[in-house]
Amino acid sequence: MGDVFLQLDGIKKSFGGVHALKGVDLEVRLGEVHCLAGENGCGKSTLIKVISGVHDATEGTIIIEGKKINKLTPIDAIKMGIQVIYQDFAIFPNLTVAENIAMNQALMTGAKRMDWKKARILAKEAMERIGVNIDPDVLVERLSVANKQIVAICRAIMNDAKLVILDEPTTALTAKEVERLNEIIINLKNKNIAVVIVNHKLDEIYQIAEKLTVLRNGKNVAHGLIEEFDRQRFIKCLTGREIEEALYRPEESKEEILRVEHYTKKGAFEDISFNLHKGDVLGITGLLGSGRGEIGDALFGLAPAESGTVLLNEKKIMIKSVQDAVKHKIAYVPEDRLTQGLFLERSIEDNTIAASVKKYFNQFKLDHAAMLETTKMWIQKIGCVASSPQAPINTLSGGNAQKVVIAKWLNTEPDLIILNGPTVGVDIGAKADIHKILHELASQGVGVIIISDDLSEIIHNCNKVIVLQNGRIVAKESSKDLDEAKLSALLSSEINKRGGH
Amino acid sequence: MHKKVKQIVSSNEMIVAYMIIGLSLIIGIVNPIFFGPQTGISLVRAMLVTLIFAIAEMLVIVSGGIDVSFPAVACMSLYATIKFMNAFEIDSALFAFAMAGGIGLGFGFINAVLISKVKIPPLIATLGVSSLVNGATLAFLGAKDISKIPPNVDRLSQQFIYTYINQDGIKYSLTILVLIPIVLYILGYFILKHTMLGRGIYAIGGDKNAARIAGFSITKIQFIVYMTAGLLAGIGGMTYTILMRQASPQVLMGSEMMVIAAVVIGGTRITGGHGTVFGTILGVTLIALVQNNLIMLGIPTHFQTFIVGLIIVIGTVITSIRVRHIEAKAKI
Amino acid sequence: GCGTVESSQGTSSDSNTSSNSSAPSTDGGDSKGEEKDYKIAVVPKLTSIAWFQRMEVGVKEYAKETGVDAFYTGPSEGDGALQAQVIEDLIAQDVDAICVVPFSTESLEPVLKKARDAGIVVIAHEASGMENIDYDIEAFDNDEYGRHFMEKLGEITGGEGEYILEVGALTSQSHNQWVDASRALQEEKFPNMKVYGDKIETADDQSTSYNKVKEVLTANPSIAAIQGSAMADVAGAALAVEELGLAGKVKIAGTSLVSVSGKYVENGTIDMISFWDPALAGKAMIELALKVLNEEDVTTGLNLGIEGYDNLTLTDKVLTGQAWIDVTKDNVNDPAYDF
Amino acid sequence: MEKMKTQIKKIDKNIMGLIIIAVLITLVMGILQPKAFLSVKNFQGMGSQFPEFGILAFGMMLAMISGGIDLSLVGIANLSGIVGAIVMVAMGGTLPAMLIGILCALVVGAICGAFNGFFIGYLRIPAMLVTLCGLQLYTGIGLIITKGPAITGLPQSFTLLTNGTVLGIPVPVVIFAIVVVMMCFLMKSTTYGKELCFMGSNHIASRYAGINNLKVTMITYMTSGVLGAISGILMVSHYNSAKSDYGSSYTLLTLLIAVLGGTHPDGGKGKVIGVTLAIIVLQLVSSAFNILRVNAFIKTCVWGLILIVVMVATHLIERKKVTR
Ligand SMILES: Nc1ncnc2c1ncn2[C@@H]1O[C@H](COP(=O)(O)OP(=O)(O)OP(=O)(O)O)[C@@H](O)[C@H]1O
Ligand SMILES: Nc1ncnc2c1ncn2[C@@H]1O[C@H](COP(=O)(O)OP(=O)(O)OP(=O)(O)O)[C@@H](O)[C@H]1O
Ligand SMILES: [Mg+2]
Ligand SMILES: [Mg+2]
Repeated sequence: MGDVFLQLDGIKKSFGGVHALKGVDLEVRLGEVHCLAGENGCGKSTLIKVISGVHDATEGTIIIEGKKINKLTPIDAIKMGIQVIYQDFAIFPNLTVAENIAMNQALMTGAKRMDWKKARILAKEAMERIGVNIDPDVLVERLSVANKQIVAICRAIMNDAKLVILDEPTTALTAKEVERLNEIIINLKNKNIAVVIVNHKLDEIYQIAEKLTVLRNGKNVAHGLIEEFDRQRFIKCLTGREIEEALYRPEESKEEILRVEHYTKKGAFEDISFNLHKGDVLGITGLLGSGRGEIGDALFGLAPAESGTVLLNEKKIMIKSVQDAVKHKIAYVPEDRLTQGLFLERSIEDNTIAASVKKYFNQFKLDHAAMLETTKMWIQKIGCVASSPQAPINTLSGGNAQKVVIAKWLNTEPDLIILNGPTVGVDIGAKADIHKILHELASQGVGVIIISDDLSEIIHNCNKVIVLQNGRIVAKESSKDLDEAKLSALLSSEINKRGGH
Repeated sequence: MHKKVKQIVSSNEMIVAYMIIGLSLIIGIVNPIFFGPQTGISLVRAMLVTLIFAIAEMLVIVSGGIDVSFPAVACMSLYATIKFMNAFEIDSALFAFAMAGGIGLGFGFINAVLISKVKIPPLIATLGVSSLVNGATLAFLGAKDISKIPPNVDRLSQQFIYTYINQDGIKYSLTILVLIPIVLYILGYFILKHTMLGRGIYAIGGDKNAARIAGFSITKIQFIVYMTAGLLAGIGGMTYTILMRQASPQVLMGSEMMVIAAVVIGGTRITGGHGTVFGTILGVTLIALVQNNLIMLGIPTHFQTFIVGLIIVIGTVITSIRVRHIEAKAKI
Repeated sequence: GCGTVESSQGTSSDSNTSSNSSAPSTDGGDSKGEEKDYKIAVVPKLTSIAWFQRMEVGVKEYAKETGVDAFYTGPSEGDGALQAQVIEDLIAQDVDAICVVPFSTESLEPVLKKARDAGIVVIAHEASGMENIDYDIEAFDNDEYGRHFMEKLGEITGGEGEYILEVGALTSQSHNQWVDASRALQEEKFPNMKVYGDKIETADDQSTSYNKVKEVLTANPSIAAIQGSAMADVAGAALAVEELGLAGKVKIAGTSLVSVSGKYVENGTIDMISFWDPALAGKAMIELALKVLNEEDVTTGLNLGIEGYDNLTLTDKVLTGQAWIDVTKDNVNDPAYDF
Repeated sequence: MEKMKTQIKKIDKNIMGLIIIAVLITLVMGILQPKAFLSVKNFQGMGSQFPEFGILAFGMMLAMISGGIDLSLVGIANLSGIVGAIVMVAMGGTLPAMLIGILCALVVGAICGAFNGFFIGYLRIPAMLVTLCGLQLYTGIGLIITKGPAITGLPQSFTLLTNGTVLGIPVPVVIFAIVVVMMCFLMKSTTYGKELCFMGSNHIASRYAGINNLKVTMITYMTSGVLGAISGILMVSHYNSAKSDYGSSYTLLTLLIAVLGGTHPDGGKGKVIGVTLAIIVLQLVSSAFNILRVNAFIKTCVWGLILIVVMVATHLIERKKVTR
């Protein structure tokens, strides 16, 4: 293995009061494939953004090729040969595929001119390398999530980088595309390029990684060669626990809460049918862009379905808008807590009552005292650690904030609650708390649907699972018959060919 | 290939073009005099200054901002320049443009500092600067119209590159100043399309965060954009002065509305990231056509404010609905 | 008084009576010795145009020369609401008299009523129809002023051909009065001339005037004369005429200032411009206010001791002078008119 | 508890600042021009001026809290004033005629606001664009109705609405006070007020929280329109006439007031009390300038300067807070 390319010592990073990184060390050598692992929200992406100059570390040193770097900017990092595929892609929706792919190269060389011809050629070449073919002149805003991810990958691999970082690059890819990507990674490695890859899927990690660094809660917990980690040790490092979580396996009930039939929205999902009995927790999973989130959005009226029927508690209901959904007592915990779930600058109290303001309007005015009471009640009930109900929500840690988002909906006393990624960026303790709350709800007769790509979460907490690919159901299973490996295979098997390329 | 043709025919630009053609036909049918070279010449002259402001505004809007201070900046630039030149008996067209442009550049710099460094929302920052500059012009430079333009500068208004004489012996002359927007638009097209700076302007308008991560210097690009807008405001102001052969400290105030409307109708998304030079020309043409030919259509004067407003609303709504349509289209 | 009634002849250049130094002459101002310290405000339509800045010059001069606390204050934009607010403030300050050039006469009636109820003397200018004023002072008789343009145009066109009339706004009372009187005279005295189309509205904007005149000349190349009303009308018209190569062929006359249209007068594209001196109008208003405050008689024949306002005619509440000035190629370079 | 204290401190900073400025101006003017500035008459004079643009400023505040802006307020004020005036004149100027005229004006204001709200909330065209177009349209309609000149011939008694006093307090101030109380109630004690703040803070999250953004937007701009109409009625009464271009300089002023009063340009934050104080401060500055006979252009200049300085100061304070 080659020389040390990058060395991080005691990196700390906080956002306002949230400590995302609490002293992380990392060493990356040229020609190695280094896997960065850790649960959702442990700080992997933040660490990557520190390496690529997007975030300034609050403390700690960065040494690149033996030189200590005082201030790293994105363009410096690119010039030093660091290329990144960001988790959120960081591509330009308003520019063409070719431009997006060629942009970094041009910026790195400090080109003044935009060479369209060259950009197209470069884009074509890069796409050929991973065996895809997207029209280079189309605007990226027209692309599906999977194709956007491919554009981001193309952009990173086409340069003569020394370090390529891939932050969860396969969340939207099919098995075949993952294979291609792995080949490319091996290729890079053979060219003595360092590769850092973030991944949640154990199988993929074992396939490709040579070295492993595990983070938990913003700190290193383990590192070493991949051979030193068997699955059990790996999982223990990730979660910090020896024993697996108890499985949620309720008794079968005949009482139906929700029935969805032939639910269809063009371009998102097609012919979706499933039902949910009392006590059930239903899991919906699939790759990024498989339509898993869109089903949640449709059931909540954000982007209504075009056809199909929904029966809630045996009554047929129409969901054409969010207001319809709210009227029928459907609640929705969205995927992106920061932008969709929280009013960041507002208080915990405001965030708790946001979905149920109307309840507090009586005798021609809002009952502020009752609001405060409710908030205090929920803070206690969900075990939220907060200094005061008046504190702005952005002073809370991720887990506590997520609990408030859930409390916001529980305060509306819903009949059906849909949670899209309920524990992303939440630590173990809070995660378990949240899962407990969900199990309780289910046993009280509230319909619970968890949409997630965290396979262990699905297997542990749902008694029924549906797996989506390209907007269609490819498997409906009882989780009794499932384990992570089987589920993972279902996710990226090519049962349903993707259109477009 | 067929796909490309379809794309072009249904593009935003073409929709504006259809509106222009339709409107021209209506005007021409009501008043056949409309169809003649003189219409083109008059229209170009009426659009000339707006074109200069419009490309500046388009630049700013594409970068994700907005600038409502350009009328005030243009007035200050033109007025201060002419006053200065008269006082010191400087008589050079080049100097006039340089000084006016320089003053504009200076205010563009202030805008840039407020927006890029202090992070004031662009609308509010430029509104404040507008008020400041306008008040300062009147308070410290005076309010009197100046018709004494230095001869070499004034002479530009009498230089023509093409003259058409109709059967009645009336001359229609295309002023040489039309070269300014022509050069600006060609330059603008080239820079926006074929330089990294230009692509950077689109990039920061499309996604500031992604642009920062990709390594664009947002501050630098914003400074360039707002300073260019200031520079063009100054040049536009001077052009206006030469065309009207008079320097007044207030004339252009209130023209921002029409310019922004023209840019938006031309397909530039007010949210940033999208917009073309060609579309901007079409947007300006459409508005100029409406503004300057309502008399030919026999529409009473007191209806004109409303009609112009209505056309702008229609244009804006069409553009916005198209954006929604594109967003809702199935992804590939 | 120095008696320069420069009406229809308008050629005598009188450079000896340089108007910006002409303080009220002593015979008109002898009553001022005994007065108490009056505070008199002059409120223009808006302060941001040359016309009213010239008025400010007059007010300042007057204050300096006589020691009366006369001051000039007004809104920076043409907005009836703003002007009313300035007057509200003046009422609160207990001024003795308000001299005002209303931007919009209707919007000022209530607030001027308030002023008069508070015992403040109100003198208006260019607002002959107003109710809540003590007196309105007009520089001249509007009909007479309008007619004198047609006299000139008729003379230089030889009484032949079509002509157009421009007004700043169709709603402007004085502009309409001028062009109507002008047209009436033409029908009577120059039967071979003919007005073309409607009055053209220019919104007091030079480029509007330019564009519209151009449009009309395109549609009808046989236009022989143009009469303008707003300050920018003839300048815009002259620009259009020059550009279309019609200079000399189309005769132009109208209200304007030397600073606006001087160069077109100089090169002959415009044949004559007329105006009254806002500085003198400002002085006349203050002088009249003083007379009212001192309870002097205000009757026909009143002499304010200011050029053009030395033999006023009183009808109703309106005092009319003969204070217009004609500028042609011959006297355009007179420094006295340089504003 | 700690946090609550710091928060109270934070709120008060803006309001304290405004109070200090107001006191300072009064003090300085009290020393420079005691007779002119501190007189009852002067305060009465101020009282008949600020309600017009003050009420407009509340409309601007609402729009800004919602995350938008309303540049069409002056257009709405004039259009509703014109319609109200026409109805009054046509119906003969009796008391019922006046009431119906006022009602019509309010309805027109609400309709214009609904138009804005529809385009902003339903078609999701940026508020700045919609209201800029709206200004042009409403002014244009006003012009079509009046054909240019002012509408006059209003009942003389109607001028009492703004030119009269109650116990020495100018009637407009009374109306203004009622509006302030109603705005306080709207913002503090109604579901709408709460939902408005939510939508302004994060319109995506508010949608995900089941808040009907379209409805909130519609109510916001309709209320804004009604406030515009109230201001329009005041202007009709104040000037005893209606025209399409009264108060054309108020747009910048209302924006300035809203920002000065602590309304956040990105939405979500704004206080009725802050805006009320800002209105008073601006009126004091304006009156002081007039008494000191400061050139009106300097005033335009200073408005712009204040706007920029306030924004820069806020920025600096906020940055200090973050680094701390
Ligand atoms: N600005 C703040 N003021 C007061 N307390 C704060 C502030 N920010 C964070 N805290 C508290 O400090 C603790 C540490 O926050 P941090 O975000 O690091 O938590 P965490 O360990 O990552 O938890 P989680 O896993 O829930 O995200 C939390 O209990 C949080 O409530
Ligand atoms: N810009 C930000 N502002 C505030 N908090 C942030 C910001 N970015 C990240 N965080 C917080 O920092 C923590 C670490 O986030 P990070 O994105 O690095 O996690 P991750 O390990 O990449 O998780 P995942 O596996 O879900 O991608 C989270 O609690 C997150 O909420
Ligand atoms: Mg991550
Ligand atoms: Mg955390």
